[in-house]
Amino acid sequence: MLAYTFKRLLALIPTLLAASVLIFLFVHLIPGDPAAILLGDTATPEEIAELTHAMGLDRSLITQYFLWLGNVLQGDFGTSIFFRIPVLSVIADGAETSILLASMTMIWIMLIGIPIGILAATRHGSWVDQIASGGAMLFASIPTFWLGLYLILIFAVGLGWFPSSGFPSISDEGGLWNIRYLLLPSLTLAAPNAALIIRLVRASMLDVQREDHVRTARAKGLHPTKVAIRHVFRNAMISVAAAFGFTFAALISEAVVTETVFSLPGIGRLVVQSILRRDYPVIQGVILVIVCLYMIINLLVDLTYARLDPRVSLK
Amino acid sequence: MALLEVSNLSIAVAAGGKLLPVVQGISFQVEAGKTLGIVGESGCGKSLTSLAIMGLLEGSQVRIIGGTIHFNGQNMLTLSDKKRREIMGAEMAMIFQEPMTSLNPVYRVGDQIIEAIRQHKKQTKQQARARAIELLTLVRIPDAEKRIESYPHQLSGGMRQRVMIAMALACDPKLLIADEPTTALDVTVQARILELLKELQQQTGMAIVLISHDLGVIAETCDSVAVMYRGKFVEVAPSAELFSTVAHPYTSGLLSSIPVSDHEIDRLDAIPGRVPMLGEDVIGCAFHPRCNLAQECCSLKDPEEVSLTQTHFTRCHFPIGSNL
Amino acid sequence: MNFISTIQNVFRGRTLATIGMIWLCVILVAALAAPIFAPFDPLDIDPIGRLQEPSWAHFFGTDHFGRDTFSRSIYGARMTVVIGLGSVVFALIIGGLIGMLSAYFTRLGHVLMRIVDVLMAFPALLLALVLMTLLERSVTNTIIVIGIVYATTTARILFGMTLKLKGEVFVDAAKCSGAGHSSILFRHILPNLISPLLVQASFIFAFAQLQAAALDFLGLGLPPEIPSWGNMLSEERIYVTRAPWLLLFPGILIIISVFSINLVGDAMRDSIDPRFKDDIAGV
Amino acid sequence: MTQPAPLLQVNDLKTYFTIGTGGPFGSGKQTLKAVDGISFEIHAGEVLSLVGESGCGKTTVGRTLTQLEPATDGEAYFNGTEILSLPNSQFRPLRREIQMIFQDPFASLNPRLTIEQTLAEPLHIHKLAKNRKEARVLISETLQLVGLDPKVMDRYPHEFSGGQRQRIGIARVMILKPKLVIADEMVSALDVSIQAQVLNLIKDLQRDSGVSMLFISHDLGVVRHISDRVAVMYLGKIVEIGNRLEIFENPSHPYTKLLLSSIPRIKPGRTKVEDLGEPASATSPPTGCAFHPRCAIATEICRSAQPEMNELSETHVSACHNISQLLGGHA
Repeated sequence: MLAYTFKRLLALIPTLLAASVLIFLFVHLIPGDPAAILLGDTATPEEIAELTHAMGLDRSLITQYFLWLGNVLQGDFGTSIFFRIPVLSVIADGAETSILLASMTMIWIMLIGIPIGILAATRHGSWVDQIASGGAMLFASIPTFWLGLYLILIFAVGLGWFPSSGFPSISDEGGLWNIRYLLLPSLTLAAPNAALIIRLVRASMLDVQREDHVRTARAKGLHPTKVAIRHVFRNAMISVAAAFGFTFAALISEAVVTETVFSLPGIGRLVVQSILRRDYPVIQGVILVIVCLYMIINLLVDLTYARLDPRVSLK
Repeated sequence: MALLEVSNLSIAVAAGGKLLPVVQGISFQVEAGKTLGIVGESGCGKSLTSLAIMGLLEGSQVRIIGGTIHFNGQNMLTLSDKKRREIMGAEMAMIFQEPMTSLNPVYRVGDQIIEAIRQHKKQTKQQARARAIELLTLVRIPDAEKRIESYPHQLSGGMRQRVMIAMALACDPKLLIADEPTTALDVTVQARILELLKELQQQTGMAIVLISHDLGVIAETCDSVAVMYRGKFVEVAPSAELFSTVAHPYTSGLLSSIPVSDHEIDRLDAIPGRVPMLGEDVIGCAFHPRCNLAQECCSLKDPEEVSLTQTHFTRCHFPIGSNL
Repeated sequence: MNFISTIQNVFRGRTLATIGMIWLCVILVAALAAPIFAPFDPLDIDPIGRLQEPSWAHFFGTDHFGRDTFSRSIYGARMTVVIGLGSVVFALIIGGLIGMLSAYFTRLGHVLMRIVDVLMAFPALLLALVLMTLLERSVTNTIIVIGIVYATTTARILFGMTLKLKGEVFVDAAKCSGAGHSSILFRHILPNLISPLLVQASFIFAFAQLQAAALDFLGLGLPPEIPSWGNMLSEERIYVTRAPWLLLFPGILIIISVFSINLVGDAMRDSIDPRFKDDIAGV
Repeated sequence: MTQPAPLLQVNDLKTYFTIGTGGPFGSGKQTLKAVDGISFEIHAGEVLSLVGESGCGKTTVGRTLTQLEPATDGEAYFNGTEILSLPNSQFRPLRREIQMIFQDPFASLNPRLTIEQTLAEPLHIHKLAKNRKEARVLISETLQLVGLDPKVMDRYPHEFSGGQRQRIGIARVMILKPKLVIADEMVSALDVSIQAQVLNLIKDLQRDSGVSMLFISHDLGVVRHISDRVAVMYLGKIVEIGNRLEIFENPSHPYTKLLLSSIPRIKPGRTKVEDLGEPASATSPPTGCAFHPRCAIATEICRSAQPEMNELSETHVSACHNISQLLGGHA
């Protein structure tokens, strides 16, 4: 298991390197001169040229890439043009919000998605199933930001039950209770993804239900609920787990939008704002971090997958 | 009363808002310790019959539309779900055609056997485990203590079928239903599994219903045979009697269609035509379009069951070798 | 095999999917004949009649420039169709070719699929955001960017399906008849991919709508002056408390349209070859 | 006795597969010796059967000879031409003469093509028909030959039953008038009554056209019915080869005897041969004679050395160390 994990981590390196080249290229192809943006409207061409040189932007792209990569490997992602502090601390500032938001969302997804999925599958064809799967598809068709805006409108502005935007850290005044700021955002973010999980759990359970071994389980005289949980759901978890990487990617994408709607100081909003501010070092850094994270999540998904399915050997 | 008594069992498939009959009023009995073979080609309804006896048809497009199934004196079709589940896997057990897929791939084979034991018997995990090892030894799996920890994919097809048999035997069933148990296996492995089944039957005295398309398998293992064509038993007889004095042209056609390995045949006497599709109506005897002995009345009237001897029945207007 | 009976097969007994299909046809007609149906010019500004509530004159009210939201919504259908079809065609042709050729020619596949893997290491919207930043905000660029994002998934899916078909006995049989590569690829493999590709197309169409709307909302999609449902939501969101209906109508239009496409896609998926069911992504 | 040169001469054919992924990140490679050094020949007009249980490599032999799998080693001379090393472009014209019938009648026809399109394809590739009209004439002749109504050519495969599809499969092959047909388990997916019809058909076609056949099957009854000569395979090797009667009436190799004795009979009274174990896996075959763990008469040498081919008669060859013992006692 450990050896396998290590091997897989090693195997990530080429993909990561390729991704880093892409990120670097993307950011450097963005129109606009970072030095000019940094100095503002009043800067003279000389000043700009000087800064361009100081930032190393006049060197060849290849040299710049390797300089950047070398620094990144030492933990130096550069300095934010906008905040004038190291990129890594900018990212760290957003991490708390994003991690909390993601965790809460994941909990919602599990709590909503899995039971409803099981229910729909075991009552296949009934009205319960039709409402569950139809509802799931409807929720998957709602743009995240639209849902967020209306949740704010109803529950924050209208009913005043929850704060409408922002998120003070849980180490600030209010402590853990500040979590309530994340309730609406996490529900917004969970809605389309829970819908996805409902449909996935349902579909894979229906697939497993058709397999021969389920008939064997029934022939043993097991109660239908026992068959559904121990044999059908357990096996369906394999394909559900395999899709979790995909869910996570969707989560990141939608977090960008959700954090913007709720003005949460997270990594997702950081991406959008850095792009709008043309804060190149931050764009590079934050995307690299997200890609790394995504790949690690995918690796974890594969490891879980192997644990769930004994047919997959970890060699 | 026989251990298993099926009378007038009819099964239909729901398709496009219609009920298409697949099994039409079959009746048979199986005594304790005896083996009944049901033989027929694909689509004749033999597998559905076995699933109906076991009570595994529910929830599909297939349903029983008539008849009764009495097991041990109880009417299985009117029994409550709970009562029926108490019989399933305990007094009546089943093994299936596909040993590769009939075991749950994510659990160890031992755990799957233990589950079957503990479902019906109040035993601790240790007791059940000991019993599982005993069962694996009984079905001649070498290194049972080690094998109990294996996952299904680590076993060969023959070994998996042995595990299935062990699982079926977990609670000493009175009746074992074997639906094409060796069809997916190689011929040498098949020989060993069939031998095992016969020995186990001698040891336990259970009755067996063996479903197969292979007349050889049936001839070697069964006490009596029912030949099925399009949902009906066209001929029923004790094994020896059936193969020595064939009465129904279909049975005879099947026998002469088989290329055998022990003597020379230049040309097979094939049955012409094909089995009518599901829902395709045939008036009269269902076999008459393919029968070279058919006469006019065969296309008008479905033959009743006639008895040739006390134990030999057929559904034919003109049974071979009789002057009816 | 014949077209009409296939369509009947897909929609028989599926009322919701049929309604969905009808709705999509309505959208298509609205898109084609927007100038006929729209009572006002979508760009006509009326500073006096700002933020009007829905009325008989303005079914969906007016926005903060006093433009008629109903007329803008009808013109928005155009963007829905253009963006949807554009990215579907782009993704299916580019992604489909990459996937099919990669699966058939193993060596080429090693290279091409690695590139796809790297692109797939980026979450979809993130990739779209970065690419949009490189390009200017325009209709074509939005199509290209969304097309690239879904070309990767399409390539992955077609790779798997082609690999399966490549192992089919009828492909072996064609080889034994002496058929060459192009005949096997385009005569034997491609026709068997058409129906799963159609299903895939429907899901891409749906995703593209949501993705485009999100890009519009983040200010990185279509140019702001183009009346698209996403842009309407984006521009009017600050007025949500004063004029909640402004967001309601375009939002519901997006939801119903995406929902309809998903329903149709689902119905198609249910009626295709079971071999490919697992491969096709979707909601 | 001088025989004419065989139509197909296979020498020491080996087909290995690599399974698992290699490289520093892979799970380690394993070699599966599906076919491990087999030799045989087929003469004009002759039917040779390749018989064995699943995983013995019989199907791979057929697929290698039609270049569906690359051969690892060995030679195959077809009419004097070595065909295993031929590049695709040069092998293509030969495909007309070496044809293959597949097992699964449902999977072997492209569901998107009509029967006419399926049958016309080989005609166009090998330029046997100038235009559609000519092709249709040839197609309807061939369809009649396999017992189908020529009207069926406008239909799609899903409209046919298994037996009819297999007839179409036979038509696709016979339309090219091949010299050698490789039939891979061509009747094993069919019900027994249909199987008999198809077997009769293929036997008639073979006799009438004089085509040679490599008939691959696991069913010994079918094999006895159709073949002139029989080769028995076990784990990638031929263990016994001989005329039909030699194999069925006078088998010499313990594995052949086991196979024959395992067939369930309708008439009672089969001789039992002891089987000591389960078939071994092809990825880790036993040392020495691959059959020794199951063999009742295995001796020390069987565990260490691979047996040579022993000639029992001019036509009957068997690979067993204890051949002398076998010759003494009649099975």
